[in-house]
Amino acid sequence: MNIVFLTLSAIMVLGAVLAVTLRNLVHCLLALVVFFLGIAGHFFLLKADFLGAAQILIYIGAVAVLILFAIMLTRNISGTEGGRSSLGGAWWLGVGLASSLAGMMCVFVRRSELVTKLPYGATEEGVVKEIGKLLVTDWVVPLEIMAVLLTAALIGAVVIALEEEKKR
Amino acid sequence: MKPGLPYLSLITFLPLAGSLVVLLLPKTQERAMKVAALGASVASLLLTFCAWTRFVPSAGMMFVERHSWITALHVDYYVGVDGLSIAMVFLTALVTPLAMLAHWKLKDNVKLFFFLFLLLQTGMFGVFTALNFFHWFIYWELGLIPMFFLIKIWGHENRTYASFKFFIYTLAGSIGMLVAFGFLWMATGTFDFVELRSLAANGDLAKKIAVFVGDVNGRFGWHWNVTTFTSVLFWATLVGFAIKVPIWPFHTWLPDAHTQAPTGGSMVLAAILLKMGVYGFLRVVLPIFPSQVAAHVDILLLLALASIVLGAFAALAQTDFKRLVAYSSVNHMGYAMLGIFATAATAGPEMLNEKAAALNGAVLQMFNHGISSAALFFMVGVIYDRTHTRALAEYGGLRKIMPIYAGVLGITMFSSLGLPGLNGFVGEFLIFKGAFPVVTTVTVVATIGLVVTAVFLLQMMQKVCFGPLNEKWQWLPDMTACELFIGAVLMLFMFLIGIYPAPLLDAANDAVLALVRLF
Amino acid sequence: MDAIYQLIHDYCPTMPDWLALALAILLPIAIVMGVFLTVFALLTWVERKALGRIQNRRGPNRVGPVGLFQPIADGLKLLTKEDIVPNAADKVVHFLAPVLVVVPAFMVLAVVPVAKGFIAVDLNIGVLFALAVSTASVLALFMAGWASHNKFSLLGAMRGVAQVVSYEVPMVLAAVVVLMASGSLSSVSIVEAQRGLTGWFVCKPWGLVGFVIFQLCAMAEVARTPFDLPEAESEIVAGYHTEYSGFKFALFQMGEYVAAITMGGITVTMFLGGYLGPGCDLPKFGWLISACWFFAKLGIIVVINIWARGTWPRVRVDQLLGFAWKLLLPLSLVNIVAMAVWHFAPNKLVGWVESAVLLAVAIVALVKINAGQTFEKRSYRFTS
Amino acid sequence: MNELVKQQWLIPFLPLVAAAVQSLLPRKARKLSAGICLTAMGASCVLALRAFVGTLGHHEAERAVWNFVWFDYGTTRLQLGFILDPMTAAMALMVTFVGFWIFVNATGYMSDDENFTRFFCFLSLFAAAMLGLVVANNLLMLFMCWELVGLCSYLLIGFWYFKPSAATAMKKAFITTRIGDVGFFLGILMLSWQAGTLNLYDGGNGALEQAGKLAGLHGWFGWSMATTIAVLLFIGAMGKSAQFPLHVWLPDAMEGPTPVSALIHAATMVAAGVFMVGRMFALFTAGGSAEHPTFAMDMVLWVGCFTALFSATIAVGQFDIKRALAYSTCSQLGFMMMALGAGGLVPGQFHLLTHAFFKALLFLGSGCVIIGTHHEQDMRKMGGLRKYMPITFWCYLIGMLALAGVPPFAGFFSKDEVLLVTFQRSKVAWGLATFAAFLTAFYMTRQMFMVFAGKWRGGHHEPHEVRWNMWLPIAVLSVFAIGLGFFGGKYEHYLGVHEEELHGKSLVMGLSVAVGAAGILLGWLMYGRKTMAHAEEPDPLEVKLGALFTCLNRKWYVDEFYDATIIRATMLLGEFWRVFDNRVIDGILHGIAWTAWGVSQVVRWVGDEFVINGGFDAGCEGVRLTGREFAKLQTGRIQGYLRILCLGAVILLVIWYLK
Amino acid sequence: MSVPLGYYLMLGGVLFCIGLCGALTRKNAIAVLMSIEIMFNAAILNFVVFWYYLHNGALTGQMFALFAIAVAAAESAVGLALVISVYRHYRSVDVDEMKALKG
Repeated sequence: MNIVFLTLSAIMVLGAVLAVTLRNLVHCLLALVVFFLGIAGHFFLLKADFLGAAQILIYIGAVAVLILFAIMLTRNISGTEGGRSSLGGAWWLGVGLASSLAGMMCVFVRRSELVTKLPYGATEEGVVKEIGKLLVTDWVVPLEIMAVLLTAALIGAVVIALEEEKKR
Repeated sequence: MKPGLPYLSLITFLPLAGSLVVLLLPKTQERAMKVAALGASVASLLLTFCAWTRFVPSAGMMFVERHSWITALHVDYYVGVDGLSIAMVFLTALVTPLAMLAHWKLKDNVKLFFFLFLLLQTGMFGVFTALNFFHWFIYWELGLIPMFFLIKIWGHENRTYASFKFFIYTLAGSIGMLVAFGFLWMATGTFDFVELRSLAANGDLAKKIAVFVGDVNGRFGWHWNVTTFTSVLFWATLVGFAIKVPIWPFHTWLPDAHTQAPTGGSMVLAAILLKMGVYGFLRVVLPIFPSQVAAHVDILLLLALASIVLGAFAALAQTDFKRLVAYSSVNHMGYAMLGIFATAATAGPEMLNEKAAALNGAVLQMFNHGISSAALFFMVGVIYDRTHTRALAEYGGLRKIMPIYAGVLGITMFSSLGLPGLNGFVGEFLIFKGAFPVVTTVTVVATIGLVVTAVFLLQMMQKVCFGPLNEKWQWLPDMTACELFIGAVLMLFMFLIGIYPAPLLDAANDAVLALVRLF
Repeated sequence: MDAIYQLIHDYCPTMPDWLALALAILLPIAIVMGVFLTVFALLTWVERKALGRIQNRRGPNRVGPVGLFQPIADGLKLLTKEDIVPNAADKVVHFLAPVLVVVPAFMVLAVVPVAKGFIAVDLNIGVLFALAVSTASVLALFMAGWASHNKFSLLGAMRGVAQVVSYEVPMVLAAVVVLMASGSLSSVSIVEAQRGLTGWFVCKPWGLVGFVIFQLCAMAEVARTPFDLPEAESEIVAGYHTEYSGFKFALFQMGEYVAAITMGGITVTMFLGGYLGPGCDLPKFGWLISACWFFAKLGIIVVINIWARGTWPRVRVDQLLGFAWKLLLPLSLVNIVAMAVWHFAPNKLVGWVESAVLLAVAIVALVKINAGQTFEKRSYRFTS
Repeated sequence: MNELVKQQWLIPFLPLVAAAVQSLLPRKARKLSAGICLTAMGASCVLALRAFVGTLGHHEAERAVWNFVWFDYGTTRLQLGFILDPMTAAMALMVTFVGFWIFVNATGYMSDDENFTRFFCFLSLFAAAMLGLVVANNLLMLFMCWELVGLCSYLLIGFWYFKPSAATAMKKAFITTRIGDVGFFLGILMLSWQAGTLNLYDGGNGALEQAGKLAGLHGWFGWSMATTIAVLLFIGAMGKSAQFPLHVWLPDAMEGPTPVSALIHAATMVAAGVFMVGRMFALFTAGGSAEHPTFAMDMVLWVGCFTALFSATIAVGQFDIKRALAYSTCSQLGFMMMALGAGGLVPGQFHLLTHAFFKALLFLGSGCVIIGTHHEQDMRKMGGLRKYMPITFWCYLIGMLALAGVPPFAGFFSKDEVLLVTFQRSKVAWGLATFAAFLTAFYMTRQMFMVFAGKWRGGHHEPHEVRWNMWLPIAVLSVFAIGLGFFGGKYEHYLGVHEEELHGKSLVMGLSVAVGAAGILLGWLMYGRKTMAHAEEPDPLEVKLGALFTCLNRKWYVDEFYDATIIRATMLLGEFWRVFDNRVIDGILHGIAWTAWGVSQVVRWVGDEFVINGGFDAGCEGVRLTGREFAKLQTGRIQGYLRILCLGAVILLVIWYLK
Repeated sequence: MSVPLGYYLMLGGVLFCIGLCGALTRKNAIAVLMSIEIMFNAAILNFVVFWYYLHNGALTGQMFALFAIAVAAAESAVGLALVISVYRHYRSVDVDEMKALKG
């Protein structure tokens, strides 16, 4: 089974790296979409299929489109945008920091006793029904707050983007 | 009015409410302000009258209200009135509205003036009704601050000097008192006058102080002995009140404060603020430190004597009208103090009636002096408003152009002189009757004061009203209706108490007897 | 997939596990692909025949007996055509766009229960998976439009994205009603929930409204008939696939039509009771009869689409979006409320009457509110 | 008798009410005011008569007392009370009767004065006070009325307040009497302390009834308690009845209108002192007997005798008609006191009564003279008034003869009694007294001749006779001046004091007549034979005596002596204490204030300047600089912040790892 | 099915660092936002991983992930809106130019 895991992770990492390094933003976006698919795949692997579907629906369906819109609205003026601009030292600093952080994380994970832990038995069916019930009973407050948050974000985004229109 | 009505709190805080109303009124409505202020204090006068009619002398503390306030310090809002203070409450309620009325024609910043006046009245009511040192001291200071501003803002030439001297002098005294009561609290754990009195009566107070001093010595390794400690407490409290009374060496603030204070201010200052000092002796010093008072009685008598005789002589040599009247106040207060110290002069019950007479006389003297000094200062104020000078030399023969004024001034002068038939005599007679058997020599010397008082008052009368008319004052108008009303009210009380002082004395008698039995 | 895996093991236990697993995965995919591609080809033929019939002409009848082989002919034609790629185009994105159009379409088929027991993957979040994947097609549209670096294609892509995004929301909400009724996300259990004579959801008041909304959204999703603005020939040539030719164009066409079929399949499973029909429970041939029922209902949906394509005029962009946001969305919300009312009503009849009344009132109110907007007269700026 | 005593309070009350009403009347209600005053006085006179008749009936001295409670203090109560006994009745009758006629005269005398109503108000107030004093059974009430009488004399002396001399006179009168009153007050205190009550007669335990007990106790200076109290009370009497040391105010009191002088400084007020001593006679004599009398009695005797002689000498040298009469009153009072001191209660009181009548007569006469001569008071500017004012002359003559002690007149009987009693007591005093009697006769005749004989030495307009309301009273009084003498004997019986037979009666009587005649003869010799020609002419006596005469005229320089000593001393004391207050006590206060201010300056300069400001400012500067440095970090570039963030995270992880 | 937990955690960590590196180095604001999205997803992956391995029955892990996704979506929406409005103002989305809040 870890073959599937390995391939999926490889695809994901590749997608992430490309998303970060590609010069053409649209290509970065595609790499990002691949990365999102990879994450969704992992969710399915981990038997969290509701989450996987949600991930696809939200990220690929909405966020990717959003980013696309953003690129479209800002891209045609700035021309071809260099992925790795000649930031010089600053660029190396970034990469250096990130890699050192990654290395340290791996070392810690390895040293912590969780590493060899194996998953529990198969999860029973009806996880979605369970989630639904939980959402409405224990987690009803976060749900309501999330509703408020999303509405606020919606209105906020519209107002911010729109505002410029009127001004001009 | 159902009996449960909290009379004293109402009386005390009605002026405060009035002052707030005055504050809220718009600046232009000066007339409304005056009416509001007067209304508040007259209302409290009516309440005082109701309280007086319900007052049962033999019942000890009346109208008692006790609510726990700061439980940590065993401090509670404890208010009550007995024979000693009912007269004073009535005096405050009577004189303050009259003092306000004296300023009916006030023009500059009326709002502040009446606000301060009502605040002052609250302070005064508080002092006479409070029975717990804590909020008594608050009222004591509350009585001080408005007076300072009254002198400072509406005073005459060098008012700054006078107001500062008055304020800091009295404050210094009261700080001594505060410290003393602090120690008392530490020793006994209570601020309550009545409790302290009962402790002192059955000797526990001394024991507790001894215990307290013992463990203080133990803890800090000092070695105070108990008697000096208690006498230090006693002297601190005594000086605090002595300054306020004022007794002879501490009296120099009074003439300055009076000469510079506005008419209403000096009326209230003379009539009531001085009595707070004497009342302090009656309520605090005598009951709580009976043994100390008895021990130091001869020095105290000497001081009282000094106030009488030296006060009178100093008055003799005054050229300023108000300073003269101020010194006369020192003199009269001297009599009251003589009466009080006489009670402490001999222990034991055989002189009971004499001591009771002296103390009754003192209480009566406080009330009478309140009335007559208020009237006298008002009279001075009346001329000062017209002539703007207080030098006696410049006056003369006012009787020709101001007959009514001369008449009222005459009656007031004779009342403060102690002419029988007027209120002054009854008080002085009782004091002398009581003090004579107890401290004969001091009383005989004090009679000199009687003569000298007559001399300087008549001298004043002669310089002001009799003799040739000073042509500068040709046009002086006589007393207006409002001024005459104030004079008439005060004169009414002078005649009333002069002829029939029973109601006042009956009220005070039981409390006085209780106090006298302490010695 | 597990069932097949068991099947394989029973018949040929000797086969190694991984091979069995691979087979279990590949076999259903092959079957599904095969079945639905033939249905696709059939669909193009039927559409052209029906359109001809509507427009009072014969439609393709030269190739094969009644023009049956016309689709094959088209396919061959497109395969052999030259694949032109504009030089300013973004090569990678241009190439990927058609792929991304087809992939979601087929992925959705995985969860459609063709017949009793015949379902590619019985995910217990089946419907959600289908909806999620269908949103992915948006991306493809846009990439196609953007990659061809052509004003018209970009404009078409923009319209397409706006349309798909704004119709997605009412569609999902309409589906919610079905999920509430069936209590589960897996398509098989939804179908099972519609057993009984009048069990089909479409027979319920809220079911009917939900079916209408879902159907309209599906058409918009696939950009057909009244909502085919993205490749409105008269205005913007061919929309986002103007710059495509040859096999990529074929893929686009395949993607669209397969999407139409899959949307029809989902509508059937959710509202028309999937493979349920009078004879579907027979032991031996039950699955065959259920398959027939399924494909019959699918046919009806497809015919409706073609019919709508033939008769309805094209809708303007602002009317399109207004219709979605201002009418369908509120209606679907009210529908959910009606379903709740129906569900908690004391007995069937009361529940029926109440939800029906509620929905009727809602429809009338919404139509009245939007009266002003819906099909008002068009104003020309430049001509008088 | 007992119900009569219950109406006793009415006698003083009526004039009091009249005074109250009059004080409210406006200035121009002259007639009404006079009317009220006179009716009130008349009514109380009738009441006094009724009371007098009431007391006549009983043969031995009957006494009725009515006490009421004034107020309670301590466990006891303070009482006041009224008394009705022969002495009170007689005195009250005399005061009201004489007062009434003086009021009648006053209406004429004050007719042209604009403060007419206020004058009569004061008069009725005075009457009320005097009567209150007379009927009081309680020493406190007596003292209160005593002071009120002093007040009224103050107001009436200073009636013409615009005259500076009147202003000082009124003040002087009040203060001198006040000094006396202090003694009286101390006496009252002592009595109330020792006797427990101030009621004179209270059914057995009144103050006077305890005189015997008091005599037994020890008082001050070795005297018995009764004596000390008596001495103190006598000091009060000295002040009020103008005895030697405190007599200075009486002559100056002449500044007031003449009816006032007549009423107050002749008949009633000055007599109050004598009356009080008479009232308290039991106290004075307690502890001693005729042979060795108590110190108090001796004191009274010698003070009285000396005053009589002393003021008689001064009277001789006076030019002002009223001052002469004033000094004669002084000496007559001296006689009364001497009589009382000698143990003769009855002679003293009887002389008091008779003296009241003829001295009032003389004063009113002088009032008529003054009005007649248009307010001329200096005898040198008068003369020859016999022609112009016959009625006044005859009445004045009767008054003079009575005073001089010529036999048929009242004066002779009463003075004779006095001399007789003094004779019993001590020959020296008797001798001095007879010489004083001689001087009395002399100065009265001097006055008669200077005023009525010779020719008018006054200014241009002639004197005129006064109206009826002026001369009628003196006529009536002159009748009594004659008639009253004969009641001498009965008065003794009336008072119920039985004197034992006195020896040497005929010697004393003869000598007194002789002395009176000699005085008149000498007066005639000096002034009658050759009356003065014009005002400026020196007084014949002055020619004779020279320096001694001026000394007499200037009242033996007693006033100047007092001014120089006592008054200056008090003023100096006052000045000393005023300066003491300003300089010493305020000095101390200012000193404290300055030191406090100084300390605060030092603390401010040292403490704040260096320690706090310096250190604090430096600290602030440092903080500000470091602040500027850190600000540079904030580049605004988000990524910069992110980098720092990660750097921090990495470092933390390293640390966590290494630990 | 027996992939040990450690692998997933390392995977999450690596992805997170890639996102971080992107955020640090990219000049374009939208690129930065994308890399932030990557970091978000790495975190959410961890949630699910922890839930899967340690869940003993409770679905909290999934719930957390669900809510995290929602928040991430909201965040990106607002972020992009901001970028657009900033773009209108600056005419460029270069992160370095947005220095208005310089200290």
